[in-house]
Amino acid sequence: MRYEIGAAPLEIAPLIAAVAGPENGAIVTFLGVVRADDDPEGTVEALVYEAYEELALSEMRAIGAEASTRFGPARVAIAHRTGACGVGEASVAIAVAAAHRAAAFDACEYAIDELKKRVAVWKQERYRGGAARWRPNAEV
Amino acid sequence: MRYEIGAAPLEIAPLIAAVAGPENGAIVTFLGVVRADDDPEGTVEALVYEAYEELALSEMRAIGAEASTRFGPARVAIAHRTGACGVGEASVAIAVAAAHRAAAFDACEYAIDELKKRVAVWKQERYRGGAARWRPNAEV
Amino acid sequence: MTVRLLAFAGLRDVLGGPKRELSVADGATLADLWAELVRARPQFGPLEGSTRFALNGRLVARDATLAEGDEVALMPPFGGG
Amino acid sequence: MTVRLLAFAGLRDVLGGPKRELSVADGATLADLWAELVRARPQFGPLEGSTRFALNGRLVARDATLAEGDEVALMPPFGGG
Repeated sequence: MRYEIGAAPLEIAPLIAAVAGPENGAIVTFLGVVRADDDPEGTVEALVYEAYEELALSEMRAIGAEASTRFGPARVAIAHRTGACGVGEASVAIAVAAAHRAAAFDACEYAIDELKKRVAVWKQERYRGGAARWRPNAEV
Repeated sequence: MRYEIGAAPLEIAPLIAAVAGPENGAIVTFLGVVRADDDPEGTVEALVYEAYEELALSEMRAIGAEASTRFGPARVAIAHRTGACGVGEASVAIAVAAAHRAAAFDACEYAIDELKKRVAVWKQERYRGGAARWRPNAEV
Repeated sequence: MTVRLLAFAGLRDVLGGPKRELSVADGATLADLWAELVRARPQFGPLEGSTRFALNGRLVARDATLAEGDEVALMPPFGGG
Repeated sequence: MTVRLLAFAGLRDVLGGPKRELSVADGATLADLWAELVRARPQFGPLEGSTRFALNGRLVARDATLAEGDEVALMPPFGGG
């Protein structure tokens, strides 16, 4: 299990390596990538992420443990980026390994759904032309 | 879209690069990995995959197109390995990119489910001690 | 007694910075602290329903009681992922 | 006329190799070809229900008609993934 928050570009391979193991036949990963969205405010040029690291990491660990209990056993790794992410860059990466694929898919989808609701991270959309706006996730 | 069958070890990064694009905010990948299974026949040491490449590739393409039509638009890449895969090595890798995560998860799970049913690939389990057995996928 | 405030994202702009110290009465709860903030900066008022609180790095309800030196985080709705 | 047979996985062992040429009557279907195989090697008999056929690289039903030089693949249940 590996949980990280930081400014470096995200790589999926180390997360896969962190969850792989001889008992796990299925590895599912999720990458959230900054899209070139056309909002009413303008064209998104970058998203700037900010985290309350201590709280965010403890909630990421809790989500990983829940995913393993509910769908697994599964091994979970989650990394979230801070700072500016340009279009095409990943802001979040999750890897889940489980014995079989249904559990790995379910646990990975659970992890990203819960992360969006519960992890202390915020994003600011920066638009071409200089405007910016804090953008919360939609309530589920 | 990228569809491959071959003996080289699978890498997920080139598949992710093949499906990424500025309109896609979510990339989901699946890796099927050889498990250290204890069958009644013995402990699995390796799986040896064989493909009818022409047919397998055309069916992989069809599955990618279906996944995009049903859940997407989505971009799909699928690679399947042939020859011997040891425990911990990936035998199949799939990457799916879509605008939003639900579509990417659904399309990726569809792709691996259909691949197991429809793609002309076979596997032989080789056990410690030298025994071997062709092992079809479970009927769904 | 004195507590340390942290504010994130849009709430940082309302607080006027990422960190501040605030004096509160002995035995004050987070709800009392919030009332204090609203008195000082009325812009906090409409944000009450959407703000979440953490006390020393843990999510808490607003009836939590404060102690000298506590770190209180003011958090708007999350936007990670 | 002559068609080329390919056989995969366990069916290769029954055929006695990965490739073979086989003579069939003009206008023969895959079902006729299968009957011919069963006559030559009775071990094919019980595999009829689980065998799938491809003709020149496409999955087909067993009423497909054969032509000179066709490539016919005999395929046991798949095991990929």
